[in-house]
Amino acid sequence: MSLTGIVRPYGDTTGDGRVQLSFTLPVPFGDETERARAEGAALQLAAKMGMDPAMVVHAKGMGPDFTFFIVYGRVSHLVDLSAVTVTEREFPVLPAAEVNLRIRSALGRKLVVVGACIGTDAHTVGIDAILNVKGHAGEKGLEYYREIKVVNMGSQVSVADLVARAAAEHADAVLVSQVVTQRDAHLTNTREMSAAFRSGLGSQRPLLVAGGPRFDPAAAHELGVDKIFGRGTTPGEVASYLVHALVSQRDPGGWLPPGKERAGAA
Amino acid sequence: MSLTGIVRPYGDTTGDGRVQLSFTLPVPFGDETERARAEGAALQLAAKMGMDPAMVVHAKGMGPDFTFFIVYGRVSHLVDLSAVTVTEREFPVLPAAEVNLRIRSALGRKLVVVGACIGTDAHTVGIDAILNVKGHAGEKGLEYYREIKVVNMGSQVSVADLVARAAAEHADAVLVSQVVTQRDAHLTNTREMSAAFRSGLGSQRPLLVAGGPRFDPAAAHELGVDKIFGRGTTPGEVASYLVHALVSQRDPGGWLPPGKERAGAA
Amino acid sequence: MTGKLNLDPAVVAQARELARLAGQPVTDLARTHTTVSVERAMLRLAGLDGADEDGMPWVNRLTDAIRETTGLEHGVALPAWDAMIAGGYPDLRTLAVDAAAGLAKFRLPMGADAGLAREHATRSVGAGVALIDQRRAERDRMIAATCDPPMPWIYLIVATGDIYEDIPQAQAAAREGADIIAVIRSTGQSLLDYVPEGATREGYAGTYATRENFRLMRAALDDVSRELGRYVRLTNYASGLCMPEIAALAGLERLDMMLNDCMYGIIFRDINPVRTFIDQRFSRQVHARAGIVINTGEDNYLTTADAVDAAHTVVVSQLLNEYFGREAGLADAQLGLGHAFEINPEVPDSFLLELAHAQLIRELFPDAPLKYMPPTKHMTGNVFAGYLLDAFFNLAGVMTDQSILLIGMMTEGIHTPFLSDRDLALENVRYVRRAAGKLGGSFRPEPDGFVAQRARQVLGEATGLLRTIGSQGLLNAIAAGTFGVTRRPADGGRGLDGVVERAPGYFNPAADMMEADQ
Amino acid sequence: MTGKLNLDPAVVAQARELARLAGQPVTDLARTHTTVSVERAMLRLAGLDGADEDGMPWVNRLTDAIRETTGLEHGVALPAWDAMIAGGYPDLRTLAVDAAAGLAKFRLPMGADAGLAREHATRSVGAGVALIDQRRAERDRMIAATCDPPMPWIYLIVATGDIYEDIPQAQAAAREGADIIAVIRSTGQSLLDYVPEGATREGYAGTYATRENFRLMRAALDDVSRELGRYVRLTNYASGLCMPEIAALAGLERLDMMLNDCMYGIIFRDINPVRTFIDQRFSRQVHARAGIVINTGEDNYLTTADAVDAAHTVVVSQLLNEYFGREAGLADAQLGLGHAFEINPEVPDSFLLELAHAQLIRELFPDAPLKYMPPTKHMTGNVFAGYLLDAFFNLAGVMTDQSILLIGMMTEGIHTPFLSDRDLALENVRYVRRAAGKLGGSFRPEPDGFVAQRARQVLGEATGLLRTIGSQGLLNAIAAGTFGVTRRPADGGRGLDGVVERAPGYFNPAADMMEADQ
Ligand code: B12
Ligand code: B12
Ligand SMILES: Cc1ncc(COP(=O)(O)O)c(C=O)c1O
Ligand SMILES: Cc1ncc(COP(=O)(O)O)c(C=O)c1O
Repeated sequence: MSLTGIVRPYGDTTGDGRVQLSFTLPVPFGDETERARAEGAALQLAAKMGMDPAMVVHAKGMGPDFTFFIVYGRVSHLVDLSAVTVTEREFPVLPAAEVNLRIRSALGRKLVVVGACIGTDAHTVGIDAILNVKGHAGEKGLEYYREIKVVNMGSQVSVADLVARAAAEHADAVLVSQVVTQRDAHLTNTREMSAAFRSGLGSQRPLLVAGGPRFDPAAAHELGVDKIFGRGTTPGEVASYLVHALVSQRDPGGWLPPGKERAGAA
Repeated sequence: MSLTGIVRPYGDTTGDGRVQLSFTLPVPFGDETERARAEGAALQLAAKMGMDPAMVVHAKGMGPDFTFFIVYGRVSHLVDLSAVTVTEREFPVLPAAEVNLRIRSALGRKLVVVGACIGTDAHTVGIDAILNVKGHAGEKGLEYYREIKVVNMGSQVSVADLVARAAAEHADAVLVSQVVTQRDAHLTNTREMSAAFRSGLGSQRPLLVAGGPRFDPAAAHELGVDKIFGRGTTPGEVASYLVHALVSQRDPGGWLPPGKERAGAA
Repeated sequence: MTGKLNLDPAVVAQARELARLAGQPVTDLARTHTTVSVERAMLRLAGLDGADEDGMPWVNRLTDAIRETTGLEHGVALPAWDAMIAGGYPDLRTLAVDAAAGLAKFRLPMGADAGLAREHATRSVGAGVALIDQRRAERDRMIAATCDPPMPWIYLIVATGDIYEDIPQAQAAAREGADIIAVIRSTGQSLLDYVPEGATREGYAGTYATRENFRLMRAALDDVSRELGRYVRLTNYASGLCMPEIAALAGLERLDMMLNDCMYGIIFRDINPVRTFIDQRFSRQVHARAGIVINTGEDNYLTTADAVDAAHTVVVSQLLNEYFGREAGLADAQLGLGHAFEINPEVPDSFLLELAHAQLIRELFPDAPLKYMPPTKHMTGNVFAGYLLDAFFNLAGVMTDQSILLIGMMTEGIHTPFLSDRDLALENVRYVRRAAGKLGGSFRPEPDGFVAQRARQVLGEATGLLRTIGSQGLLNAIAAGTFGVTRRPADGGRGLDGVVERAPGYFNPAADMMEADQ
Repeated sequence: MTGKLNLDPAVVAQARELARLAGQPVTDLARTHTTVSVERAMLRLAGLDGADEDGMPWVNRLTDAIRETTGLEHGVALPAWDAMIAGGYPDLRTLAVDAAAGLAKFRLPMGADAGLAREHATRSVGAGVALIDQRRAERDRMIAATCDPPMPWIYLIVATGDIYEDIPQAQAAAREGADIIAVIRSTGQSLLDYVPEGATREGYAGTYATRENFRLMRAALDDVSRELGRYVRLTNYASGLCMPEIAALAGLERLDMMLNDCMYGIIFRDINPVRTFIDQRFSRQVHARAGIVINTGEDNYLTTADAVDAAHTVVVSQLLNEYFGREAGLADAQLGLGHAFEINPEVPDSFLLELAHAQLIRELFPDAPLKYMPPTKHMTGNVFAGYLLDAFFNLAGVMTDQSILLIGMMTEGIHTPFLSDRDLALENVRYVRRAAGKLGGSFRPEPDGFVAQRARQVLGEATGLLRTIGSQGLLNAIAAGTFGVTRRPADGGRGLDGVVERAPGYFNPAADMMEADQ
C-alpha cells in the first residue's frame, strides 16, 4: 500500500489486475453469426485497451444496430504512483474570521466578488452554494463573510453583461459557473469569457475563477482563467483562495488585480 | 453499421468513443492529498487503457487501503470489424428425428455418451441441462434422443473414474462440465482429463467435449479436447455436433473415434 | 383509487378554493393582456411559416413591423389582414417579406374595413384550428389502429442535440418499451424570442424545438408505433418566451404531450412573471383544443429546495396549475401534474416519505395523469447507487398508481443519457413493473402511521401556504421566493417588453376561438 | 409478529406433527449409529490436534488404527484411553503417532479397565467441552462489551481462497456494515474425510476450513468488533464428511454461526444419506452446547428446482430441520432456517410471490433467526440487472422481517466477489434498510388477495408432501428426488463406509455429555 510504488487494479487478490468495462458498439446482435462477430469486436476493443484475458459477460442487442457489452478482465498496465503529480493546494484553508481579518487589514475595504452562471446555463445551485449565506456542506457561503461584498447575477448571464457589471462594481474577482458540458459548452463559454475580460479590461481585469462539476482543475491556464474549482468545492476553499490570490500576495509583490489599484486609490 | 468497416464505441453520438470503466486500486482515500493522488492514479490507468479524456466520476475509499473508481471517457481505439474472425459453426443444427436417423443408419446402434462434472465441481445444472430429458431453453436433452444412450455420472467425478467408466461403456463421446473457474480450476481439470484419456486409451479415446459458462470456445485444441461449448449452449447443438463429429464424417473418412471401430465390429 | 390516507374531503375542497382565489387575479391579467408570442402564435395558426435568410421567422418580422407602426394593443390580426386586403397580398408570407423590408403599410382599420379584416383573419386562423382538430382526430385513429398502452406510461428522454441522432435513439427506446418520447430542448432555446426553423443538428444538451423537428420525430414514431402495435407519444416543451407559438406548432404536428407550467419559466428561466402567466393561458387553450396532455414542472422546485421541507410547495403549485389549466379549458385527463422523487437518500425513511407524498398527490388529483419524475439531485457519479435509486423511484411509481413515469438514468449525475443508459433504465422499470406492479394492493398505510401522518401534514402545510399566498398575492409570493427558494419580482426577468395591455377592440381570432371553445 | 396471512393454526400444528413423524425414524438411526467423523470429533474435543507430515490429522490416524483392530462399533474412546493407560502414553498425540506407525496396541477393555478408560476419556473430553463453555461465555462478554447489532443482520461472504486476503476483506466488509462474515470453503473440502491443518492460502473459490483459519479470522474480527463497538459474527460450514469435527472446532474457536443442514450434503455433495443424518445430529448437539446458530440450506433447492414449483419443498425441509434441530437440543433462537429469493425475474408478480413465501416462513417460525438468501440462479453477467434484483431481495427481507440477510453480489453470475462488489452490495442494503426499513408496517396483504392465497397454497402443498414423506419414509423420499429434483438413494453417495452401527456398550463421552445436556 505504498504511496510511491507500483500498483495494479485489485479484484480480490493483490495484483490480479481485474477491471470492469462497459460500452456500446454500433454492431447488430441478431443471428448467431452477428452475435459472434459482435462479441469478437468487443473483445478486440478490450484487447486494445490492454485487457487480457477479457471476458464478455453480457451482451445485449439494442434495436437492430447496436449492442451493449459488459466485459470483465485483467489489465497488465502498471500504475506508477510516483508518477502521479498531485498539485497540492497552493493555499491554506482559513477560518472565516481569519479571511475577514486579512481582507480588512490588507485592503481596508470589502473585497468585491461578482458571480454568474454564463451562457445559457441555468444551473445556479452550484454557484449559489458558494455565494449564498446558506452555503454548502455545512459551510456558509461568501455572502456570510463580513468583508466580502457579493454580487450574484444569477443564471444565463451574457458575457457582455458580466464584463460590464464587473467593471461597474470594481470587482476584485469574477466567479463563473458552468454545469452543462455537452459539446464542451463549458469550455467554449469559459474561453469566451476570459477573452472578453482581457480585451475589455486588459490588465485591469479582475481575478477570474471558474467552477463546475465537470471541469478539470488543471485546465485553468488553457482556458485563460486564474483558477478552476471542481465538484465538491466548499465556500471556505474559495474564500481562502481569494485571500491567497488577492490579499496575501499583495505585500510579497504577487499578481495584483490592477482594477484594485485604482479602487484602492480612489 | 457495416459489418466490415471500422467502428468506435457509441455513447450518444456516432464515433464519440465513450466507455465506462470501474476498478479498485490498493491506494488510500483519506485526506485531501490522498484523494488527489488516488484520482491521479486512476486517471493514469485510464490513460494507459487509451481513455482520453477520462473523468473520474466516482471515487470511494473502502477501508484504509483501497479505493473504488468509476471512470467515464473516450477511447480512440478503432474496432476493425473485418479483423474479427468468427468461426462459423462447422456443423448444421439438426432436428432430433434427423439426429436419430443419422445415428441409426450410420452406426446401426446407439451412440454412447458419458457425462460428468469433474474435479470438485458440484455444479450439475449445466450438464444436466444438456443431458437430462428435461433439457434447456425449451429443447429436450440428449436422454430424449432414442438413438443416444446417456450415462450421467453426476458431479465431483474423479478423472480416473471417468476414464474407467468411459472405457467400460465403450463411450463414443465424453462430456465434461466445469463451472468453477477460480484460479483457472476449469482449465487445469480439463487438461488433466484429456491427458488421462490420451495416456489411458490412446487412439481408442472417445470424442472429448468440455462445457461451461466461462470457457473460451476457441481453446479446445490447447486444452486437448475436441470441442468446447460455452454459456447458453442448447442440447440440440450438442447432439448435432456429436452427429457431425462421430457419424456424418464417418463415410467421408473424417476422424473416427477408434474405440468405435472396435465396438462397431464387436 | 380508494383513499388510503383518510384525507379530510373538507380540507381538500378548501385547498382547491384557496387556489382559485389565489389564481383569479392572475387570470384577469391574462384576459386583459397579450404578448408578442400570443400574436405570433395566431399568425402561425393562420399559416405563416418560414424564416428570412438570417433564420428570423416571418411571424416575428411581421409582428415587429406591426408593433412599430400600430402597436400591439389591438392585436396584429386587424392591421395584418387589413394590409393584406389593402395591398392585395396573396398571403401572409408575401406581406411579411414586404413588412420586413419596410415596404408594407399598416393601420388599425375601422368600420367595414375592420369587419373585412376580421372576417379574413378569422377564416385563415380557422383553417389552422381545423388542422389542429384534424390532427387530434388523426391521433384518435392512430391509437385505435395501434393500441393505447396501459398506464403507467413509460416516459423517456432523448437529448443528443441532433434530430437525426435523436430519431434512431427514440425508436430504439420505443422498441424497448418507452410509451412516450420527450425530445429535450437545447439549453438556450427558452430564452430565444423566436422559434428556430427547419431540421437542426447542433443543440447543446438537447435539440431545438422546431416545427420540422416535430414533424420528423412524429413521423418516425408513427412508423415505430405501427411496427409495435402500440401508440408511442411524443412530447416537447411549450415553455420559455415562445410558449404560445410552440403550443400551436405542437397542435399542428400532432405532438401528444407538452411540458407546460404556469411558473417554471419564471422560476427556472428568469422569464418575466406577467409574460409567463399570459403566455401560459393562451398555450393551454391551444393544448385543450389539440387534445394535448400538459406536464407541469413541480419536480423542479425540489432541485433547488429540499424535497422534505418544500413538499407542500409542490402541492400548492399543483393546485394552482390545476386551477389555471381548468380555467383555460383543459380537462382533468389533460393535467399531467408533475412531482418528483427527490428526497436525499441519506434521510431515514426516505422511501416512506416519498410514498406519502406520491400517494397524497394521487388522492388529491384522482383523474389527472400524474407525471412522476425520477431522482436527479441526489444522483452522483456512482452509477450503481443511481440505478438502485431509480428502481425505488419506479417502485414508488407503481405502488402509488402514478400515470406517467419519467424513467431515471443511472448517469444523471454525469452526462445526458447514452443509448445504453436508456436501455438499462428501461430494463429497470420493466422489471419493477412486472415483479411488483401489483404491490400497491398490499400497500395499506396504517391509519395513523408514519405515512398517513406525513401525508396529512403536507396537505396541512399546503393549505396554510395557499392562505398566505391568497392574502399577499401570487406575484408577491413568487417575488418572495415561495417556489424553489428563488425570488422573481413581477417586474424582473426577460420578456416583459413583449407584454401589452389589450385595448378595447383588441382582436385575436385564435384567442376568440379558443375562448368560445371552453 | 402479528399474523398477516391468516394462517390456520391447526394446519400449522399438523404440519409440525407430520414433520416429527417423518423425522423420528431417522433420529432413531442416528441414536444407534456412529461415524468416523463423530469419533474423530470426540478425539478433537479431548484435545487431539495436529497432523502428520502428509497433512493427515492425528485424529484420522488414530481412528483408522483403532478401526482396523477393534472396529468402531464400541466407539474409539474405550480402546484409545485403554491404550493410553496401558501404554503409559502422556497424551493422545503420542499415542496417535505410534498408532499410525503400527506400534500401538488396541483392544476393547472390559470390566475395571473399561471403567478406568471411561473415566479418563470423560475427563479429557470434559475439558474440551468446558473450553466450549468458556468460549460461549467469552462471546457473551464480547457482545456485552461491544454491542449486539439489531436484526436483520447483514451477512457477507469472503471467498478469496487465501486466509490472508480474506482477513482484510472481511474487516473492510465489517467496517462497511457487515454484521456477519462467512468464509466460504474451497470447492473440494466437503468431500475430504479429514479436516486440513493450519493457515491456508490456496483454496478454489473459497478458503479451507481449518482450526487455525478459524482462529485467525475470529481474532481479526474481534479486533474490528472492538474498533466498531459492534460484535461481528463469524460463520463457517459444518457440512460435508467432517461435519461433526468442524462443529467441534467451531465451538473451540468461538465461531458464532455454522452452515449446517440435515440434507444439504446428501443432495448437493452426494454424501451418503445415513452418514449425513448421523453426523448432523452430533454436530447439532455440539452447536447447541456452543451457543452457535445454525444456518440451514433450503435455498439450495431453488437452484436446481424451480422456485415457484418447489416453494413447498423449502417449507417441508425447514420443518424437518426444525424437528431435527430441536431434537438435538438447539433452541429456536439457534435455528437459522434458510430460504431464498430465487424466482425467475421474468415471472409476472415475482416480487409478490417472494413476499408471500418469505412472510409465510416468517409466520411459521416466529422465533427462528431466519436466514434469507439472495438471488443467485437468475443473476447473469448484467451486473446492473443483478444490482437491481439484489435490491429487491433486500427489500423483501426488510418487509417481511427476516433475521439474517445474506447480501447478494452483482457479479454472482461471473466470479467470486471482488472487494468492490462487496462494498457496493453493502451500500445497496444500507440504502434499502434506511429508506424502506419500516415499509413492513404498511405491508398488509389483502386477506384473500394474491399474497395471502399464495402463502396458504404453499403451506397446503407442504402439508401434503409431508404426509407423503411420512408414508414412504424420508430416506425413500430423498431417493425419489423430492428435494432439489436430485435423487439420492440411501445406499449411494460418499461416506457410507464411515458409518457403523453401535454395539451394546458403545461409549462416546462427548455424545453422552451432549445428550445429558438436552
Ligand atoms: C438541479 C439540476 C437542474 C435544475 C437547475 C436549477 C437551478 N436553478 O440550478 C433544472 C431542473 C432547472 C435543470 C435544468 C436543466 N438541466 Co440540469 N441538472 C440538475 C442536476 C439534477 C443537479 C445539479 C446541481 O444542482 N448540483 C448540485 C450542486 C451543488 O453541485 P455543482 O453544480 O457541481 O456545484 C458544486 C461544484 O461543481 C462547484 N461549483 C459549481 N459552480 C461553481 C462556480 C464557482 C465559481 C466555484 C468556485 C465552484 C463552483 O461548487 C459547487 C458546490 O460544491 C444535474 C444532475 C446531477 N445530479 O448533477 C442536472 C444536469 C446538470 N442538468 C443537465 C441538463 C442537460 C439540463 C437541461 C439543459 C436539460 C434540458 N435541455 O432541458 C435543463 C436546462 C437548464 C440549463 N439551460 O442549463 C445535465 C447536464 C449534462 C452535461 N454534463 O452537459 C445534467 C448533468 C443532467 C443530465 N445527466 O443530463 N437542471
Ligand atoms: C446453482 C449454483 C450452485 C448450486 C449447484 C447445484 C447443482 N447441483 O448444480 C450450489 C448451491 C450447490 C452451488 C454451490 C457452490 N457454488 Co455455485 N453457483 C450456482 C449458480 C447460482 C448457477 C449455476 C447454474 O446452475 N447455471 C445454470 C446452468 C444451466 O448454466 P451453465 O452452468 O452455464 O450451463 C450451460 C452452459 O455453460 C453449458 N454447459 C455447462 N456445462 C456443460 C458441459 C457440456 C459438456 C456442454 C456441452 C455444455 C455445458 O450448457 C449449459 C446450458 O446452456 C452460479 C451463479 C450464476 N448465476 O451463474 C454459482 C457459481 C457457479 N457458484 C460458484 C461457487 C464458487 C460455488 C461454491 C464453490 C461456493 C462454495 N465455496 O461453497 C459452491 C460449491 C459447489 C462446488 N464445489 O462446485 C461460483 C463460481 C465462481 C467461479 N467462476 O469460479 C458462481 C459463479 C457464483 C459466484 N459468483 O461466486 N452453486
Ligand atoms: C415544465 C417545464 N418546462 C420546461 C422545462 C425545460 O425547458 P427549457 O429549460 O428548455 O425551457 C422543464 C424542465 O424540465 C419543465 O419542467
Ligand atoms: C447448508 C449448507 N452447507 C454447506 C454448504 C456449502 O458447503 P460445501 O459445499 O463446502 O460443503 C452450503 C452452500 O452454500 C449450504 O447451504
